[in-house]
Amino acid sequence: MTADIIGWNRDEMAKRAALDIPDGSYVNLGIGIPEKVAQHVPEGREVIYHTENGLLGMGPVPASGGEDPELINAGKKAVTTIPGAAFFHHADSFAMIRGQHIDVCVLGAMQISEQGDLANWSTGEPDAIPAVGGAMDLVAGVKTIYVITQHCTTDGGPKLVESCTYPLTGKNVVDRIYTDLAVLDVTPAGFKVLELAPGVSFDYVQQRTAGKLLPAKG
Amino acid sequence: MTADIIGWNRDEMAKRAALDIPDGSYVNLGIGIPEKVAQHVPEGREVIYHTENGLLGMGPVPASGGEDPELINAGKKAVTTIPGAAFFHHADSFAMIRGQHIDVCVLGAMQISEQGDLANWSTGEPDAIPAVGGAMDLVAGVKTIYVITQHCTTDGGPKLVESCTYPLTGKNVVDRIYTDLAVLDVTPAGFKVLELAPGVSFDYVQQRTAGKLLPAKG
Amino acid sequence: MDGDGGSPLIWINGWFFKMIDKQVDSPAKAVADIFDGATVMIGGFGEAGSPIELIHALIDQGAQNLTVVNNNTGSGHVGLAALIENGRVAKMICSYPRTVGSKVFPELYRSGKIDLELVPQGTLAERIRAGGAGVPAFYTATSVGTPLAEGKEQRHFAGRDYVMEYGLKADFALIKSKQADRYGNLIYNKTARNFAPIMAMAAETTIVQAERMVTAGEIDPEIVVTPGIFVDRIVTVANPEQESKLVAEGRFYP
Amino acid sequence: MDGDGGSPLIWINGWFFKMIDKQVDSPAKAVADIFDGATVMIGGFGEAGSPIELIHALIDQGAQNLTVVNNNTGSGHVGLAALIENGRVAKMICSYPRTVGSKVFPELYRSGKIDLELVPQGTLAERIRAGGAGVPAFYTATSVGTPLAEGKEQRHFAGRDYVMEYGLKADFALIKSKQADRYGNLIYNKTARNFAPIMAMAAETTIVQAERMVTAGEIDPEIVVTPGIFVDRIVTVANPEQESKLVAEGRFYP
Repeated sequence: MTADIIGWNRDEMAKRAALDIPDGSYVNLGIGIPEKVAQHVPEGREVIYHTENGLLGMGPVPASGGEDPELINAGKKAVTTIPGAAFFHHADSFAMIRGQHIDVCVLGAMQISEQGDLANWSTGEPDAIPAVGGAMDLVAGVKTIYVITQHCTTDGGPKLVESCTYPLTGKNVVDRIYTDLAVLDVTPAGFKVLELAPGVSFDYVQQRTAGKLLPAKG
Repeated sequence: MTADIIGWNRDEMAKRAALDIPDGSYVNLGIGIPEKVAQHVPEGREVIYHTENGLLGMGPVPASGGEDPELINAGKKAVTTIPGAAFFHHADSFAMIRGQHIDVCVLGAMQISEQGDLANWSTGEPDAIPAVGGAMDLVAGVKTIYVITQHCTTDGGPKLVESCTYPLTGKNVVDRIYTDLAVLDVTPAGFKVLELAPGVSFDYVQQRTAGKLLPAKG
Repeated sequence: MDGDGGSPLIWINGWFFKMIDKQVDSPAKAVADIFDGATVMIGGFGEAGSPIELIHALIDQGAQNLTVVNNNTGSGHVGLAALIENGRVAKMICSYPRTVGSKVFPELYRSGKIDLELVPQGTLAERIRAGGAGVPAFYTATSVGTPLAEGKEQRHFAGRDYVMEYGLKADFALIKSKQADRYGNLIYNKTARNFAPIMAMAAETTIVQAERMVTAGEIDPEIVVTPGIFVDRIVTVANPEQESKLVAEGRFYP
Repeated sequence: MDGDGGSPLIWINGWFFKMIDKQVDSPAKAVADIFDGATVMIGGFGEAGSPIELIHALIDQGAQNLTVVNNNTGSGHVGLAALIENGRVAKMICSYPRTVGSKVFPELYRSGKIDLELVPQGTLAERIRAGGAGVPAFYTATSVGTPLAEGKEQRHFAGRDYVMEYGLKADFALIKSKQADRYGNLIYNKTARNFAPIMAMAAETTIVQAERMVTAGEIDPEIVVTPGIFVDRIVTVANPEQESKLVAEGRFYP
């Protein structure tokens, strides 16, 4: 049994996260797997997407050839607008984030600590080019922070840790984590397993986590 | 000889102040005599008027019957817009003032001190209803502050004083004063008389001023 | 979207789903949960932008002991002045509580029956924006050296003195707009815009009276002034009363 | 108003007078007085809103030792990346100096030839707005507990920690707009708006490249995004280069 055939794939992780986004939410999606969440919001829910470069009411990726270099998202990819969208400048856009008007943000992660600390912007290596973008604003300002990430690093090391070794994006900010192996809440007592991927056991997840796991029901 | 037949009248005071407003300026005019300045800007100069309730490019008073209760100035009177006007909200409007983007503000005064302190919002009497509006923002933020005022109070007392007895609007903020008797600059050495109204002598002004006057040329 | 309060439905795979729709049926329903002791920001500069039907609904609703944030204190005996006259306001936060034709506030203030926090107009606007933008405090040169700076923290930056002012938030904002769509995207009319966009940002619950509902998308995304994220409830008031007219007629509310 | 840089004249009582007109003839004239050591804010988020013709004119002009404020550091070898590559930038203030196809900045940074002040994107935006609004400093929760808060003043307000950040001003801003009139009223195109309106507020001299000049009044006062008071010079660039296209073609500037 190898890590790549057990657990949820990227789309399944995004789909699982999408289930937890309430109808009518204002949502900001990070770059990478989080972007896929938009494709999996359950039918019947209407969710409004915010992109921090100045657009509320972001629509799907345009058809090939319909790209406009002046209509992009925070990942600098071409997007579209829904009817009822609005453009605004950067200070107004971040007022939405920092003033706690965005309901849910879904981000990627390098490490998440038991206390909900998030590291997702820098390895802290001396020759790394530090680049933070809007990540620190999002975790400080958005009401609910979800993280979608592989449970382990490509080396098989843990990403869910007792305390982060990488430079932090924010302290005590993560609410819930969606990995390929499980859905976990950050609680005062530690990571609490809400749900396991098909065929994945609690012990299997615990072995790959550098912090104490709590079962969903004691 | 009585005080009301010597010196400039209200329109002449406004006209004299208007002479000093540079072509192309962004100008905010206070309520009262300052409002009259707009009628006297010399031909050939284009000046843009700002009103702090959210309009740049304020035009003249509308013809009777053309008033719109939702198009008013800071004095809550009906105004018009010029082609090239812009509406904005209150925080943006005061960003123009407080961020030092307005070139000239013309205000009324109760007292002005030799140091350029201005009192124009409250007599400080116990039963007065304190009301400040945008006066403190204007004097703190606008690059050049002109005051238009009668030289003396209705009781004949001085308004240009060694130090203000009324509560201040701002400290060391006034640049130039236009009264019915003279035009005076606020300088580190005291009030400096730049110009006298026709038939008014330096001594006549000095007698009505509670601070030392300096002649234009020593 | 029919513009009269009906809930828009969308048809997906044989099912009808309710779409986001912030419309409510009446001013009364829109203000129903404003509680005693709430802080309420009310848009308007004088009568321009004053949401008079929402204020009247709030008078009918009966909430007491309110802290009200508005640039002024109303005039005559309608709108904000009537809210004050009916004894619902414990404290006003404003810049200019003295207007021609405004008798209600001065009398209550002189008799010690209402509190006043006097704030320079620009500081008031900036405090409201700060409240909406997650800024708990900032520095400004306005009021330095005046009685309004007394008791406030002062600090020197690059050769100049500044006072520290706090961001201002509210439980509710009542504002008036020209057009709204079901998401709450708003545009305003001329200088009636004034405090409304920043109050919408600073309130936990923003309640709008709009002169006209339009279909989502009808307001060009480039010209939206208040994006819907700052709006919670919209009630259509197609022909709002004009405060100065009611005052001229000597009207009282209720 | 002919839209090609001619000065509008008005006829009054038999005389012609020059009206306010912020147009200049060319990008070269528009940037001619940018001095060595100046702080220059440059609009744009990636290529969206990047005023590439003004940047190229600045490269030609030769100013050195600049401090540049931009969200990124450009890509390829044109525009902002070319300004950096040509050794004109002593320091970048930005949030994300790492982009696909961006090699210029990383190499200079690793070799110690350029300084970097890394600022969270929202803090950067708020600092620029504060600079333009006369706010010398404010508090924000962003970056608390992270390396970017190190050395910054911290303070507790109502149960939460905040860091103090300073307002940011510039000597010049270079921005791109869709339309402009002779007063400098601007509207933008979609997400190319991004930092331009706040940079226009924060700079002593704001220089705009507009795709189209229109007559004063042609932009509805309700939809003006940047009022002319924040704009000093406008140059028409009807068909601006597209950065990503130049990068794809492997182009270098100059």
